[in-house]
Amino acid sequence: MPSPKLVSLDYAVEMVEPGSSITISGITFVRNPTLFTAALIKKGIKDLCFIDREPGFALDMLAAAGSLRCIRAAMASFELYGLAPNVRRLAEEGAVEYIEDACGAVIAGLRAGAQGVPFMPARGLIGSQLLELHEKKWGTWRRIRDPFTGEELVAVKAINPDYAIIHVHLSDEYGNAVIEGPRFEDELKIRAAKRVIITAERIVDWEVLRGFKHTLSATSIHVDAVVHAPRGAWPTAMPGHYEADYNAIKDYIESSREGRAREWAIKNILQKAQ
Amino acid sequence: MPSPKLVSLDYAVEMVEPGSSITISGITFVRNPTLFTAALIKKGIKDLCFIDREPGFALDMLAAAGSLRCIRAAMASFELYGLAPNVRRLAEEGAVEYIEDACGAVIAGLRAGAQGVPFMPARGLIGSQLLELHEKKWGTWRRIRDPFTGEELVAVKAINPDYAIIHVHLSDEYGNAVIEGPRFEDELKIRAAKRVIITAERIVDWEVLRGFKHTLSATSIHVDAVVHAPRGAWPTAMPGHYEADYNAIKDYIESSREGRAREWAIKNILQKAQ
Amino acid sequence: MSSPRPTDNMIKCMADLIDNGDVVYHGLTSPLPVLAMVFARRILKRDFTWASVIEHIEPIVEKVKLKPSTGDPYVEPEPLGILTTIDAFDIAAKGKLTTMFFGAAQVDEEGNINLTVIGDYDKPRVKLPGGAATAYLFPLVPKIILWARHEPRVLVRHVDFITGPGRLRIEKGFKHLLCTNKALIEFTSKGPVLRRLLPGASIDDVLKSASMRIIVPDKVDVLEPVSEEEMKVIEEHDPQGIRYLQKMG
Amino acid sequence: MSSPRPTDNMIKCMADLIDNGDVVYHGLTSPLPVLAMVFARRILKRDFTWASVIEHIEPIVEKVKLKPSTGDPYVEPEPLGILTTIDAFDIAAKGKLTTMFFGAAQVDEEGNINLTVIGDYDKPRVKLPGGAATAYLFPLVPKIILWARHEPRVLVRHVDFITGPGRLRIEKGFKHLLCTNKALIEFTSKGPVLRRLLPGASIDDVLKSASMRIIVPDKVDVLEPVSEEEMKVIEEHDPQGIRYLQKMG
Repeated sequence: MPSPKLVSLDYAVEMVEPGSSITISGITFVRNPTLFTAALIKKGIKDLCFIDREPGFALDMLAAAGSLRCIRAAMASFELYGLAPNVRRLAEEGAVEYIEDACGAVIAGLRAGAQGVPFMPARGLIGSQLLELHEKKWGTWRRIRDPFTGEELVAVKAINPDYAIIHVHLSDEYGNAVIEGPRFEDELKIRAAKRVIITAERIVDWEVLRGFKHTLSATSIHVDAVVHAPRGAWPTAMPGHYEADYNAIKDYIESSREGRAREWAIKNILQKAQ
Repeated sequence: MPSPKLVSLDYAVEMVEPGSSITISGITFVRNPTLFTAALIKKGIKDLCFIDREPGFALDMLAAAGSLRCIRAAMASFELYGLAPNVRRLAEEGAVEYIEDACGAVIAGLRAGAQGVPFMPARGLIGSQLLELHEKKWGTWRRIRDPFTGEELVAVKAINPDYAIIHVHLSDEYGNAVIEGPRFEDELKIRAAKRVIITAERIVDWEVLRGFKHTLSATSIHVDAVVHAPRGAWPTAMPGHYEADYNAIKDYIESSREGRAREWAIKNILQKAQ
Repeated sequence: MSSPRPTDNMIKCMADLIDNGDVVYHGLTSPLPVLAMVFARRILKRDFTWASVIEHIEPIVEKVKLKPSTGDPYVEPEPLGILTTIDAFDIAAKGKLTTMFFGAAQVDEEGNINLTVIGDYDKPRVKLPGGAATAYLFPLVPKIILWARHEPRVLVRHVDFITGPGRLRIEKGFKHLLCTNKALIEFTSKGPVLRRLLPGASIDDVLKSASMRIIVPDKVDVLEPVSEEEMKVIEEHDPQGIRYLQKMG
Repeated sequence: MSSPRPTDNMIKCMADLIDNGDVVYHGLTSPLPVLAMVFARRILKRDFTWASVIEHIEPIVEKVKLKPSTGDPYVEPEPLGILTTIDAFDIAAKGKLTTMFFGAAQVDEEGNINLTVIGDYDKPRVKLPGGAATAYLFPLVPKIILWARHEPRVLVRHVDFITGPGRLRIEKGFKHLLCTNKALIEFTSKGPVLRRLLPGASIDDVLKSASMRIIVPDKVDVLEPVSEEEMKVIEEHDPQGIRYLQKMG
């Protein structure tokens, strides 16, 4: 087991290079790495390409802070509060390249990335106008034939983000980590990304993990840095630990209307944690 | 949650049609569905095609009973006791079609089967003479080009066995089931097979599963029948429940030398359980 | 207790489309599907498998409680276990995920839906939240239940952008249904056919409030309005009236 | 306590090939690799990641105890968690599984190995157990440590069947090593090169007991025999002498 990877939040944030591609854990209002994201936008990171299946809160924080060059997602929603407010603004202004993806295709691309193969065949997708855009505009999907039967399928190019930022329930200092409850694609993201930063509610000794009878969501082999981040998903939900704080989310949306979403996040997420 | 699927061992055994393809849980001497296999050979099932990555004990029982038309495996070993004795005999006599596979390719084929796509791209494999055999003799692998970069890869045809027989730690009567400890490819097999029979050490109420914070190895959606089978993996190991019984395994090998392996299995596995 | 509104009748109409043996999945921004699943299980006693974007398989239905997100794990507590979306979509790839709900910003006569953009993709008049699973699941799921507001700009002749291809579904013989706050419509090879009126809606109203041309057959069913007892169950799961934020009336 | 036999020295020789930072995986029928991993961790204090066909990542090394199967979970108790073989092989596909052991029925001058068949595939003289992960991992793992009996019919000029392609590894610049009960041999673009003699073996012996042509460089190292203390550790993990069933002497 090579050397420990437990680092400070500031140290881990410095690992993320401007201009790189990034994916994060969770969906809309569940298990987003909000503390890490707040630290990223405080640093003033720029030109990130963001990719995820159904992101929400933390994506919008990055959008609000002007940190993004492109967004690739199957849906970017604040659900009953409407489209993620800052994402919508950037997309409608044309201030960001917006690549609309499809859930099954994001999963296929992450699977290819995780397995170390350059593409993944997928069913579905044919008939949607998204197929034309992905084939011709973005080069991310391509119609292929099954080499055995000739059946038409879609090949999705492997997705290998430069960074995956994954918030988990517990991790040891080596990155052996456990996610409880819904996993979403986080275990694929951990395997598909070139570098993985784990933020964890709890840092535990090996002894807590031993005897654990299930697969680890991440192992030391996959992980580059571990950050202790209690309440590191607030105001999104951390299943088993805390619920989504919809009042805070509404407050964030209100701040967005006034163009103060970045300040809201730094003040309410980052400064409160310190 | 559709109707319960808990059936008797005899009933489940009758589900398996002669001439079909079959895969089972575990590896060499771990978590084989031996009780079910013993009942299958007692019934006198014929012409099965067996597929697995690193099978051992239960495969050899089927070989001993003359139940097999073909064997496809990356390794069929009794480890320090040598090659699976009855498999070796059949293979050397040419009494069975023997398709030697490779671990990574079996995984790729099961992945395709589980995902509902007709093939899976895989790395590795190129350079081995197995590639020629799979391409030309069996039609199971094919060299392809990545549609995005032109890189040469191997496409492995989807593996969708007619039946997967999976021995698990616990299941409810609907087939919501949990495997503890090593999984091997069993969760893929459950998803790749056309019909799934679960044999379980324990049948539990829903209430035992609730609050369980991890993915289920199988759900009611995947499973066709559930059989209560305490000690259903003996003499192979059931992690957390019982160890491999190497004395019994040696006894089986001894019986094989005398051509009595089938009788040994029926007597020691099936009759003892009843 | 309040009296039922069109939203509540719509929930009942959607619930009735769930059959015994179905494997049902709902996504994000889906308060009506969640309540339809509750209604189908608790009131109609339909025996189906409950799966969702929350990844909780078979939660305790009695404890389901709406929140502003239908991806929130606390909406569907105490599941039997986790069924990942990855796993659910693989089940879909094999045709075993039988029933799925989709909201839509536009639906057209072929049953195509648009969740991507109003206007041109590169110069959007309105950016929509995105199709999520639409493009992937439309060709795979045997029964899709769309839900949308019954308005001319929603029920259109041709969508601005085909996120989910309806025609392909009809060619495959899949069930392709639309619940609005006025009617249940089925997409067929001949076009959208009116199957059921919701309480209070007339055929005339259904036709006039849509840009799409809806076929009216000889026999059109009328939904029995949500009863007091049924309303009690809906309110038990959504005491705050989150369902009305969908603005279906 | 017994005195060390060639098998024990071979274990030490294999252990010394594990470096700090390696991610090491062993398969079935691998008593010598398991003991080499124990030796590397406990005696040589090498800091590597332990993975295996058992799917137990980082077991408590002090508690490792050989059994007739090296796929038996009770061989490597109390792991940190499960790392599936699927996951380990994906790690391999990315070049991050650094070190793997393979036994071989035949090894040839190019470092090709045969685990498939002696004779013709369709009319086997001897059916071998199968290559398992060989064909998949040979092109992927940066350091492979083969182990085999030092005999003319094992160390051959050309294998009967190429289960794992050695030449491809050498072309890629991967480490490709062979531990026998007499020597450590490294496969290079010029052929197999003798790197180390095991205690008691002579260069002459090494060359005469092989059909493959082995290159002898100016400098050949000699392995320090297993010490009493080291032997104590090996025996602690294999009190029954299961390792000797591999018939390496």
